[in-house]
Parts: sequence; C-alpha cells; structure tokens
Amino acid sequence: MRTQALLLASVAVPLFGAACFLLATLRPRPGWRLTAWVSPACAALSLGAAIALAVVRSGHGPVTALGGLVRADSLSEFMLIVIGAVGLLATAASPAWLNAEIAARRASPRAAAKHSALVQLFLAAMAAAVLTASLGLTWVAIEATTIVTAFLVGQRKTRQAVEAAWKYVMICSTGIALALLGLLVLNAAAAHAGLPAGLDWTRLVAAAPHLNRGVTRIAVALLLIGFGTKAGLAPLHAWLPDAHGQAPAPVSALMSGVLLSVAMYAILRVKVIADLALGTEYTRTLLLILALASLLLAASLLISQRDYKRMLAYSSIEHMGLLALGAAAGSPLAVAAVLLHMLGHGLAKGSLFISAGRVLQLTGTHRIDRVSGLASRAPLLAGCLGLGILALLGFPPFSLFASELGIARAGFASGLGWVTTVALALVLVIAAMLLTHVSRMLLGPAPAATEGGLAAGAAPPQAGTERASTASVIQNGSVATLAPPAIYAAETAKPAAMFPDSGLLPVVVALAACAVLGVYAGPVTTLLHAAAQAVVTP
Amino acid sequence: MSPATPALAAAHSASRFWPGIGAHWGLTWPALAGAGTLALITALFSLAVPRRWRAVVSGAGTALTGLAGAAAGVAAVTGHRSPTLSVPGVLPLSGVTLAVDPLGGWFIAVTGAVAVAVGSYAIGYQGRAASRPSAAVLPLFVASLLAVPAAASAVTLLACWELMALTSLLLVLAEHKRRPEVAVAARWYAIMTHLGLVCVLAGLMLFAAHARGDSFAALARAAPHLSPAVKSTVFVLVLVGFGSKAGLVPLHAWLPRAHPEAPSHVSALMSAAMVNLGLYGLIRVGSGLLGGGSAWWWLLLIALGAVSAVYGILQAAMSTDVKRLLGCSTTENMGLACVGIGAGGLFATTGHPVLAGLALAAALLHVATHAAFKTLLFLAAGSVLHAAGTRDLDALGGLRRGMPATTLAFGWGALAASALPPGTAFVSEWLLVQALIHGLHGASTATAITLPLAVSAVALTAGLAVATFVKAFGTGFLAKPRSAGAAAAHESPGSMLAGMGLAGAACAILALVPGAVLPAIGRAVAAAEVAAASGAGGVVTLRLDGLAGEVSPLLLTVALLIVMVAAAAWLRALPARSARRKARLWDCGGGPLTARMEYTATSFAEPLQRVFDDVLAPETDLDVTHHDEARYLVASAEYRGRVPDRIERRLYEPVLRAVGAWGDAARRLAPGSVHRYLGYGFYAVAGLLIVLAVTR
Amino acid sequence: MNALGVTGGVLQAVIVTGGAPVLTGVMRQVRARLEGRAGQGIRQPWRDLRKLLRKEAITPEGTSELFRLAPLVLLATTFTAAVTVPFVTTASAAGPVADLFAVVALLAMGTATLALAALDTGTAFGGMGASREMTILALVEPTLLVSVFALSVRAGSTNLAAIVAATVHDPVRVISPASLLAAVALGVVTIAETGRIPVDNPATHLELTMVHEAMILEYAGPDLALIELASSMRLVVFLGMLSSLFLPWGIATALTPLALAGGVAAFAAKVTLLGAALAAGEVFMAKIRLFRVPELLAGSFLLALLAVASSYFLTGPNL
Amino acid sequence: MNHTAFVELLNLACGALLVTAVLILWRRQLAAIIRWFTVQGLALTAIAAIIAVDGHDARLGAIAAGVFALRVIALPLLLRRALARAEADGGGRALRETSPLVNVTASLLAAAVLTLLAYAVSRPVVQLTPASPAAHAIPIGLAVALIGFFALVTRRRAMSQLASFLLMDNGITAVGLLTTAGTSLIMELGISLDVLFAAAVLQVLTSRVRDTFGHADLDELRELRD
Repeated sequence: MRTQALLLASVAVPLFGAACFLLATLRPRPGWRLTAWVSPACAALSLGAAIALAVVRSGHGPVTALGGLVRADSLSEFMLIVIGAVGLLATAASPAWLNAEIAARRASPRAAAKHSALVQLFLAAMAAAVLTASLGLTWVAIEATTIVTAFLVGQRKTRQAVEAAWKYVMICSTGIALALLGLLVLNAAAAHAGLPAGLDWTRLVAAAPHLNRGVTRIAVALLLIGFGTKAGLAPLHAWLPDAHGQAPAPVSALMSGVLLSVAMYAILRVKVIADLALGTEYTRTLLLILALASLLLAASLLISQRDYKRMLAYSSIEHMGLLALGAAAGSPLAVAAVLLHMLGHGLAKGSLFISAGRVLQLTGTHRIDRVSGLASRAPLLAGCLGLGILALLGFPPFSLFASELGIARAGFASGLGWVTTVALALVLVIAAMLLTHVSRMLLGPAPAATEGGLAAGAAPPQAGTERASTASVIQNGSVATLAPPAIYAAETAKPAAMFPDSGLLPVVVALAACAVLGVYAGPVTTLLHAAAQAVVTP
Repeated sequence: MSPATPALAAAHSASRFWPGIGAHWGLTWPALAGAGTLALITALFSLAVPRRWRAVVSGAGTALTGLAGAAAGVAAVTGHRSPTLSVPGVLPLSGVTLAVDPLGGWFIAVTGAVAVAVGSYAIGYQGRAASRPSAAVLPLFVASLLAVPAAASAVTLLACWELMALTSLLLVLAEHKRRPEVAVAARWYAIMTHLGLVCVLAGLMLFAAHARGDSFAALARAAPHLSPAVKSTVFVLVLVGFGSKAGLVPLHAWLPRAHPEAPSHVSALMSAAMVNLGLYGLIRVGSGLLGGGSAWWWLLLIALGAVSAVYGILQAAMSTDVKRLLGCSTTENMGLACVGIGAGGLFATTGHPVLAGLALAAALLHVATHAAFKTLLFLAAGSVLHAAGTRDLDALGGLRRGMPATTLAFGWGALAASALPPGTAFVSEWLLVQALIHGLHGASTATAITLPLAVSAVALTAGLAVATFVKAFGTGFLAKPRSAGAAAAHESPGSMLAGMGLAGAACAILALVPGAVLPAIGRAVAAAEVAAASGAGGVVTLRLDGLAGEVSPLLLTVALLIVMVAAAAWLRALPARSARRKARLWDCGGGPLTARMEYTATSFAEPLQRVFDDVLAPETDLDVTHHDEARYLVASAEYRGRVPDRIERRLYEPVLRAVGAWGDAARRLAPGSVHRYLGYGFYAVAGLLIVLAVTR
Repeated sequence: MNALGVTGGVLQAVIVTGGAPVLTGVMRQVRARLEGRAGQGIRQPWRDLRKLLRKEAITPEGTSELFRLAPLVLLATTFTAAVTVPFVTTASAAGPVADLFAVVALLAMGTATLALAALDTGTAFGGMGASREMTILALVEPTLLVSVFALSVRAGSTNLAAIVAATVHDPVRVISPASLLAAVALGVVTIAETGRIPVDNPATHLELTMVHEAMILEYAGPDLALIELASSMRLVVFLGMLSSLFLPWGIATALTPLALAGGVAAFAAKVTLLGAALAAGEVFMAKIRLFRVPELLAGSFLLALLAVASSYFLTGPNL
Repeated sequence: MNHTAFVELLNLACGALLVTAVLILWRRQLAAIIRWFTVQGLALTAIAAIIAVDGHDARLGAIAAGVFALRVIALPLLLRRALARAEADGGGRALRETSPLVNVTASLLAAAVLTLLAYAVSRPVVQLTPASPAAHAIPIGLAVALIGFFALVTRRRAMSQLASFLLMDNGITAVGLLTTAGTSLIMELGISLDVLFAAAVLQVLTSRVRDTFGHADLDELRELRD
C-alpha cells in the first residue's frame, strides 16, 4: 500500500502542482514571487518519492496499482529518478529564469504561471509514460507530452517560435502516429497469439516467442521509427533542433534531458519483445542504422553550426545515437551503460541548456560568433558552460565517461567492432566541433563593448564571479541605453542585477552530482544492473 | 631522483611506526595515497585561501604531492613489491584496478621529481596573479600524471589518461584572457588529445574484447592466443594514440602550440612528465601486454622516432620563440627515446635479449635525462618570460647581467640538452648509439638497412641540437640586449631559483653518475618483459654487459677540470703579466657597436635554413618600393621570412578544408522546410516497408 | 687503464703539445716551398705563441666570464683527447674516456664553447663565425658517427684502443672496402673539423670567407695563444686518429723503451706525412663557397654509409 | 445479417474509405477536402458498426459511437471553424490549396503505387487471420495511412496539412478496427483524446501561423535552418 502510494505520487504530485498554477492563473493578479517556488517543491517531492520507491521496493518484485494499469519495476524506477532529477534541476532554475523574463518584459506573471502549469503537466505525462504497465498507455502518455509541450515551445509568440512549434507538433505527431500503427499491428499479432487485449508489457514479453514473425517485423520497424522520432533519432529528427532552439531554457532542458530518454525507454522495452520474437539480429540492424544515421547527421550539422542552442540540440541527437548503439549491443553491461548515460546526459544537457538560457538573457543573441570572451565577462556562467561541455564530451570524472566507455566496451565485446569504431570517429568529429564552437564563445579577452566590464570584472577578484560581470553589463547597458544597438544590454542589465547567481546554483549542483556519479555511483549501480536485467533478453 | 630520497626515508619510518604498512601494503601504496590526498587537499585549499596565499599553497602542495609520488616511484623501482589494488566501487560499471611495477614506478618517480621542482617554482611564478582554477588544478594534474602508470586495467588507464588530458587542458587555458593564441593552442591540444584517446580506446577495447577482460593480467594472458591481425591492429591503434601524446611526427602539431602558450611551469610538467607517458603506454602495451609481436612494428616505431627526432630538432633550430624551440626539442627527444624503444622491441623479437635490454635502458634513461634538463630549460625560459616579458630570442640577449642565476641554469640545461660531455643527454644517447651499433651483428637485411640510418639520424639530431642550443643560449643570454625588456630584466624570486636548482641538481647527478640509476632501470626493463636486465652497469664507469664498450662521464669531467685548472694556473704563472685590461670591441672603426648590428637568432639559423631548404620550404617575400622619379632608386625594401611547419601545411590543412566543405555541404540537410523534414521520414518508411515486403 | 696506456698518455701529452705548433710550421713551410716562397721556418708558430703569451691579457668590453673561460675549455678538451686517444701505444691512458664517441663529443664541446664565446662578443663577426661553425659541425656529425660505426663493426666496439688493437692484430682488414671508404670519409671530416681548405681557410681574414678566424677575432694575448695552440693540437689529434685507425703500424704494443721509441717515431712520422700531404693538397685547391660545403659533407656521408653497408653485406650477416 | 451481406457491406465501406482518401488527395478546395473527410469518417464508423453487428460486440459498438463522435462530428467541426476563420481573415475568398509540391497527376499515381505497396507489405497481417473478411481489408487501411502521409509531405497549406494528418490517422484507425483485435477501452479513449487534442493544438497553431506569417504557405517557414 505504501509503495503504491509512492508509485502514484510521482504522477499525482506534478498534477497537483499544475492545478495550483492553473488556480494562480485564474486569479486576476497572480502573486508570482511565492507561487514560483511551488514547481521546484513538487519536483523535489516527486524525486523523493521516486527514490523512496526504489529504496522500499529494492529486492521485491514489481509493484502494481490501479488494477494493474500502473506497474513499476527497477527500470521504471530508474527512469522516474532520471525524470525527477532533471525535473528538479529544470524547475529549480526556472524561477530565476522566469523572473528575468518578466523583468525584461518578455513575459507576464500570468504567462509564467501558465508556463509552470504546463511544465508540471509535462512532468506528470513523462512519469506516467514510464509507469504504465501497457505499451498502449505508454504511447498515449508520450503523445500527451507532445500536446503539452507544443505551447511551451511556442510560448514566445515570435515567428520563429510559431514555426518551431508547428514543425514540432507536425513531425512528432506524424512519427508517433507511425508508432500507433505499429502498435496496432503488434496488437493483432498478440491477439492472434492468444493474449488478452491491453498490450501489457509483461504479458507481451511472456508471449513474445509465440508472436507471428512476419507481423512482428512490420510492427517493430514502425515502432522503432515512431518512438525514434520522439527520441530525436534520424530520419524524423528534424523537429529537435528547432524546438530545442526556440523553447524556453528550462523546457529545452527537460525535453533534451528526459523526454528523449523516455522515448528511448519505450524503444528499450520494445526491443525485448522484438528480440524474443525475431532474434536479436533484426532489431540490432535497425537500431544500428538509426544510430549511425543520427551520429553522422549530428556530426555533419555541427561542423558549421552558428547557433549555440541548436548546437546543443544536435549534440542531443548524437547522444541518442550513442544510446541506440548501446541498445543495439544489448548486453547487460551495454544496457546499464545506456541507462547511466541517460541520467548523466540528462544532468549535463539540462545544465547546458539552462546556462545557454542565461547566455541568451545576458547577450540577447543565439549566434555563436556574437558571443565572445564570456569567461572574462561572466566567469561562473562560463565555468558552468565549459564544464558542462567537458562533461558532455565524456571527460572524467563526469559520469558520461563511465557510460560512454561502457557502451564502447560492450560494442566491441558484442562483435560490433567496426560500427563502434565508426561511431567513435564521428564522436571525435563532434567533440572537436563542440570544443571549437564553445571555446570561441568562452575564451579570449572580453569584447571591446564591455571594456568597463573587464575592469569591473577584474577589480574585485574574490567576488568577481557573476556579480562583477553583471555590474559591467549594467554599466555599459546604462551608458549604451541611448544608443539603439545595445538596447538588449539595457534590458538584460536589470534582471541580471536582480538575480545574481540563483539561476546557476542548480546547474552547479547538477554538474557536481554528475561528477560524483562518475566517480562513485554506489547504490545507483545496483539499481542500474537490476534495471538492465529487466530489459535484457534472457 | 634526488628529491625523492628523504620522502622514501619518511615512508620507511612511517612503516616502522605504523606496523603493517611496510608488511603487506608495501611502501608504494601509502606514498601514492598520500600523494592523492595531498593533491585533493591542496586543490580545495587553493580554492579557499585568499589570493595572497594561493600561489604558496598550490605550489607547496604540488611539490609535496610530487615528493610523495617520487617516493612511491622510488620504492617501486628499488624492488619493494606492492599488491594489486582493486576498487570495484569507483568508476561505475567498470571499477578501478591499480598496480605499480618497476616500469610504472620509473615513470612515477620521474614525474614526481619533476613535480617537486615545478611546484616550488610555481610559488614564485604564479605569484599574485594566480587564478583560482589554475592554482587548484595544478596539483590535480600532477596527481593524474602519477596515476596513469599505476593503472592496471585498460579502463583505469583510460580514465587516468582522460583526467590527465582534462587537467592539462584547463592549465593550458590559464592565460587565455591575455593572448588570443592561447585559445587556438588549447583547441589544437584538445582535439589532438581527443584523437589520441579515441585511438587508444579503440585499440584497448578491441584487445579487451578478444581477451574477455580488461585487466592487464587478463590482457597479457590472452595476448599469445590472439591472431596476428588483431595484435597488429591493436598495436597500430595504440601507436597512433600514444604517439600523438608523445608528440611524434606527424601527430606533433599540438606540441609546439600548447607548450609555448601554457604557463611555463605547466609547460615543464607537460614536456618533462606528460609526454613521457605516451612512451610508457607504448612500452606497456607493445612490449608488456602484446608481448613483442612482429618485427615490422618496431621498425615502424624506429622510423617514426628517427623522423620525429630530425624533424623536431630542425623545427627547433629554425624557431626564434624560445618556448616553441623547447617544445620542438621535446618532439626530438621523444623521437630518440622511440628509436630506443623500437630497437629494444626489435632486438627482443629477433632474439637479442642483451641488446634489447640495452636499447630499452637507453630509452628509459633518456626519458629521465630529458625530464631533468627540459624541466630546467622550461623553468629558466619561464623566468626569462617573467623578467623580460618576451619569448622572442630576436628581442632578448644580454640577460647574463640582469639574471646571472637563470643564465647559469639555462646554460647548464643547454649543455645537457646538446648531448655534449659532461652534459646529461650524452650518456643516454651514447647508450642508444651503442645498442644500435652492436645490433648490426647477425641482423636481418631490413634491420641492417635500418640501423645505420637510425644512427645517422641520431647523429644529425645531436649535431643540430648543438647548433640549436648554442643559438638559444648564445643569442638569448649572451651578447647585448636587443630590447628594452631584455635590458631591464631582473633576477627571479628565490622560490623559482630553488625550482631551477633542484632540476639542475638532478641534471648533474644523471650526468655524472648515471650508473646510480641503472639498477632501477634494469628492474623496469625486466618488468617491461623486454629483457632480463639493462645491458649496462657500473657506477663511475658505465660498462656494457657482454659487449665491449665503456664510458665514464665522471672521469671525463674530472679530467677536463684538472686540465683547465692546470692551464689557468700556468697562465697565471707566466712571466711579465699585468692585470687584464678592458678594450673596445673591434667595430671596424665606425662608432660603437649597437645591438642592431648583432647576429640575431634568425640570422644565426639562416645557413642551416639554406642547407635544409627542401625540407623546410621557408617562405620569404620581399617588397621593394622604388622612387617615382627613378625606378633604380629604392625608397624602401621590406623583407619578410618565416619557416612554416611543412607537415602541417601538407597534412592538416587539407583535412581541415575537407571537413569545412563537408560541413557547408551538410547544411543543405536542414533547409528549414517542414515538407523536406517529413519527406525524410516518408521515404525512410516507404523504403523500409519495401524492404520488409521483399525480404521475408 | 694500464701501465702501457699511462706511459703512452704521458708521452702523447708531451709530443702533441710540443709538436702541434711544429706540425703547423711544417705545413706552412711545405705550402711556402710549393708556392715558391722561402717560408718562415717551422719554428715560427712557437715564436708566435711565445710572443702572444708575453702580451697583456685583453678583455673586450661587454664580454663575460664565458669569453675568458672558452680558451681554457678548448685547450682542456683537446688536451684530454690528445692524452686518451691511443697514438703511441695500443692501450689508452684512460679507457673509459677513449671511446670514439666520447672523443668526438669532447672535441665538439670545445668548438661549441668557442662559438658561444664568439656570440658573447656581440659583434657581427663573432655571430657570423659561430653560425657557420655550428652549421658545419651539425653536418659533420652524421658522417663522423657513421664512419665510426663502420670502423667499430670491425672491432665489435667503439673504444679506440679496441679498434686499434684489432687493426694491429689483423692488418689485412685495413684494405677492406669498408675501412677504405671510412678512411676517405674521415679524411673529409678531418678537413672540415680542423678548418682547412677547401672548407675553411686558416690564413684568411676576409669577412665573406672566414669561419674559425671570425670566431676568435676578439681574442688577443695569452687567450689567443691558448686558442692557437689548441687548434693546432686539434689538427694533430685528428691526423693522429686517422693514422692510428687506418695505418697503425709501428704503434707500441709492449712497455719496452724500444717499442715506445718506435711508437713515438712512427706517430711523429705518420702525422707529419699526413700534414704535409694535406698542406700539399691545399696548394692546388681553392676554398669553396660556404653553401657548397654541404655537398662535400653529403658526399662523405654517403661514403661512410657505404662503408657500413659493405662492412655488413660484403662480410655476410654473421660477422 | 448473413455473411455475404456482411462481406459486401464491409467491402463497400472499405472502398468508400479508399475512394475518399484519393478524393482528398485530389481536390484542392479546402471546403471540399473537409467534406470528403467527413464522409470518410462515416465510412470508418460504418466499418466499426458492421464488424460490431456481425460479431455482436457491444464494446466495438461503443467504439463505433466514439469514432462517429470524433471523426464525423468533432474533427470536421474543428476543421470547418478553422477554415471559416481563415476565410474570414482572407476576405471571404474560398480557400484553395496553392499548387502542391507534387502535381495532382503525379500524386494520384503515387497513391496507386502506395496502395500496391500497402497490399504487398500487409500480406503477413492478412494471413494472420485468413478467414476473417475484415482482415482482407487491412491493406486498404494501410494504404489510406500511407496516402495520408504522402499528402502530409506534399501539401503546402497549414490547413490542408492538418487535414492530411487526420487522413493518415483515419487510415491507422481503420487498420486498428480491421485487425479486429480488441484493445482495452481506456487505450481507445486515450488514443482518441490524443488525436483530438493534437488536432486542436494544430488548429490553434494554424491560426497562429496565419497571424504571424499571413497566408503564406508552409514552405516559407524557413527561418529556422542551418
């Protein structure tokens, strides 16, 4: 009973949060200051619930609730933890971000409340997706995430935002519709194999060997492409850079950090059934094609990338490709590495998107070549960005090193030597390009525009983190307000001054967590292996 | 490793007061653990303490870390056994395995000793300007350097390797706000080091996949049963990976960039300690784990080494940036060491254990000597930069007045580097040449063709090294100052001099009594499974075991000193002497000589540049502007000349261009049209369905 | 290191130091006669030295201790070589020093020090001379070591004493192609290292051509005397090495007065002959341009390499 | 009702499904497209109803009702309102699909090819239950889905792309119905709600696109590119 309560909490808490925010929007003048902190609170609660669930249930079998509609095994619990962790990161960073937006008159308190409500719904939908006991309901939940996030992507009603939202909804719905088709076909096969309706995961796995091969092949292909769309895998990846580029920073963090992983979760589940029904070769081939295509695409488009948020988005495509590669390898080690990679990537990419959001607020431009000398203008921000990128490239002590190494090991060990080598080469190109672009943004002397900034930054060395730099921005903001070009500086000056670092605190914590995980995962490791067992073909 | 001995004694006493340590933990682990803890504590404190104390804390902590590391290394090479540590919890999914054998111990000891000198130097060099990150990362870098040779599984090696890369990258970035070149250099370094990592990773993982286990023990056990194709693939991959770290041509491109732009104490650590680990990897994997393999591996390594040596020293001879010069000379010395390693492997595979031991011993000794004198040189160059504000030899000169101690240090280092007796490198290169020469007996034809060429490469390298360092010392420190900065140069603070002094002392010991370290090298060679022992021994006189050959640098030096003293005394004893008189230099009667009339470094190197015209392909352009009245009257003539890195021109630029073209072409994949995007999916689905319909 | 060697060392010290200027005198005389001049007599170099040693020591302005130390180092290196290389007896005074590489490096050390001293003056002449000398040194090194390689293959060691002993025991080897090629190569090296025509002209003071002279332009008095002495000794050492390596006949193998006397006489005779031949050759040759020198050295390098090759291929792999 | 009649009716409905799909692909008038879409919804309802009646399956009957509510009433209503607003903005002119990326003839041929592909691919599914006449109609559903996807790729107007998406969805639903493998009601409900909401979201976005980009066609939404 207690476990079931915990189980439902991770869906119910965000729903409650959403309700609070919706009420807040109803009030004529929402008291924003206070309500802003509801969402981090909810996220923290659900993360706590997830961890508690994992602790309570460890050692016992899966728990079910709502008459078998909801079930949690180790894999779902791990996914809940991923969602909770990244959700906490994103929501903890959003008050500062939203305040800055409000202060810059780009959003009203009501819009902010609406935004927070949608974010909570988004979190609830993702939690539901990993908790439901049946493939069908997982599909429903994943499609629900698209609907919820559509307005988040298009929140800023600019041309680009609308364009991004349209592409996002159109492409994702199409892809997910393909998954629906596959799902129905699989359902037919299951029915023919004598399964009751409902596409229950465990029943499917149990009956998988009896599924009709021909039908399952079609179903699996469609399911992989369909869920692959949502996971940002080629060929239907194109929504990702646009949506991630246009969505508000915390939302990009959530989408890139967890949404993709949730879709990958569905793929992992489907893979088990497929392997049992068709043997490992079929899914492995499909996944390898998707993986290499995604990696190649990410590498090609990162080379002459000019927009730093799109750059991060393409790097997400790369990492999803790596996950697909690991899934293709399919050994227990590979799957454990894939799961750890989900967590590490979620934390790192979330931090990066939030930092990128700060950069956007500070400089007012998406262009890489218009941002320079960040390290001397905003050392803390630059540090977060730089360390985040290093984490993303898989440098130790960050956990992505351990997971990428695991994936590579598993790849070579399961006879995918050549593919893994090609993937490594592509990853090298991507790493080179990320380093190049980011170092252009971070390094070098501060641009001439902020000469005063440099002075201010240099004057108080001890306290010379964000505060000094924002001081500089105010300075040249206020001097430059008369001059039209630097208007954005005048705008960003105020919020930056009002909220020095609070927006980056979660980022620092998340990166630290990522590093700790990379050195010593402790109990997480056991959970990882248990979760891996859940989706490794026996 | 002079600085290490007290620490070793300390470890001894520790084991006495703390029974059990010495017993089953050996001396190595406590020392290494101490090093790690010290590094972490130092890092935290450097973050915490106010700017005034930062440099002191980080420098002293680094020195102590190095001391502990050196103690561990010395304990290992003096034959103290230590158990293999296995920590499954750390590094998720893989776990960490550590072990220190004499081979690893040798590199650990060298690294630790370098770190001691660098640490005490860093106190003065960082000074008030010490930024929080670089002060905190310095000890961590040293710790990671110490950890790499202690790794006993492929995954652990890779983890330590990447930590080393990360920390060094952060240190290279230290001065990026002052010079834009730093960012460029860091970019090159990061990308090349990542390339190296990918190759090592692929090689080791392939190896581990075939060995069904990634601990070195498992790899070594499986090696004999592997197919030659797999073994060769692994070797070539790790050769590329480790070679890029060792700065072997053509993967050296990062080296002459990163070394000049990094802070000098970091350059010293990178050049004297980090690049060695590339060699360590080659020895460990090539000889130790793969167990020899086929002869062509080693012939290839010899060829690479020879080319790197000659090319590196040529670049050094041409360069006028003193730190770039030192960087290129690092490539040279790594090349020489690779010739030794290659020869060792070659002789081991062709069944000449004595020669194999000798060659590898030469390589290992050269690693140590190079570490000693390159530390000294970089530290001295650093204090020049610190004092005169420039690294350009053409703008230096006359430093001997302002900074006599630094001049002495650089001179001693230059002598050591140019392989002249009683210089440090003389002994190791002598051993190397001995090994090569004796290898001709009963060699196969390929070997018989390779060895003389290798010898001549080594000889040419030695000759050019003399020219290079005469240029560096002569134009940089002697003669007249060529710029205001050089004229105003002042001596560095005591801590920096102390660092240089330690390095200089190490140089002296290795130069005069190299025999003292030969037993340790012998154990290392045995651990590398190349030969039973180093093929040389003796303390005062170095004798080859089983071969005719002996040299005694100590005797040589003593003889020189005696003769000099005698001659000086004789001069004094001459009749009808009056005191020395000062006199004007011969200025051809026209006014006093100015600094502008001196030979610069560029002009000094000009004859060599002409000789090696075809290799270096120097670029010169001359614009002459005439008077409008008469085209025979020259108004002004401007001459510009530079010696670009040829390999970079021929190898890297095309690749970079190709990648750029690829990127621009690929941008057409994302034109922004939703129809195109959906089309990708549609065609993919249709194609897939067709395939499914056709195949059953 | 044995009695024979020590005795030889002492004798060599005396002979080389005392005889080197005489050799220079002889060579100048030979040239003079061949050019139809009367010449100054073979003792002239000694007279010059005495005069220089009597003069007061001069320190050019702005030069450092290194400038003053250089002559001593030069003398010391040359003298040490002169003592340890087996000229008179097959044994060396100090075996561990008589390694061929050690000797070569020792002599190079002297040259390098002189080059530094030249740079120390800061005059254009000094720089020019140093730069040229270093270039030649760098290019000579490969030839030298590879021909040493060729010779050592014969004896299985690079220790001079061992090589000489081996040659004495088996004189036929001298006419093996390997050793002939090596001899020619070493001859060229000797010319380059001792700064004789056609590489350098010891008698010139023309900016465009001088190498060695440009380096020592600022020296005067006793310092100059030391340098002159050292360079003439250097010539003797090189010629002596040639003689001991390729025509070691008459060299003393036993510690008997007769043998020693014979050794001394043979050494003197050989070196004088070689010197005379060198001088005679110089009469018929002109100095070549500095940038043609590499061609000459490349040629000698080729010969040395061929020497190694032949020592391997003509005698078969298993020597 | 006897079996032959059942088969006849079923085939008739399926034929209607396919024909309407082709007509939707053919016509340019958005109003007409919506009309035919409604008809297709009816066909779909018919299929569900026929199978329900034949199998005396109350659950399927309920589903049929749901399909009717969603695809004959809700979605067309939604589309019509969007169209009406669009035409109001456009000054009352009847809104036409500007020439699609692939001209009508070519797209009709493509539709033919896709239908054949659908038949080829879905053979295994058909052979799963060779006895049931419904199963034999599965290729039609797949064909409609593919045609919908094709239209999605080629249609320029936001409105018509939305319609094509719904067409594709109809096809998929048809497959679901024809496999006669029951799915749990809650799943059906979820799926239908998702479709409805997706359509609603897209309809809102359509008006936003119109507000921000005017009557431009979707191919001009190219500000986000590399």
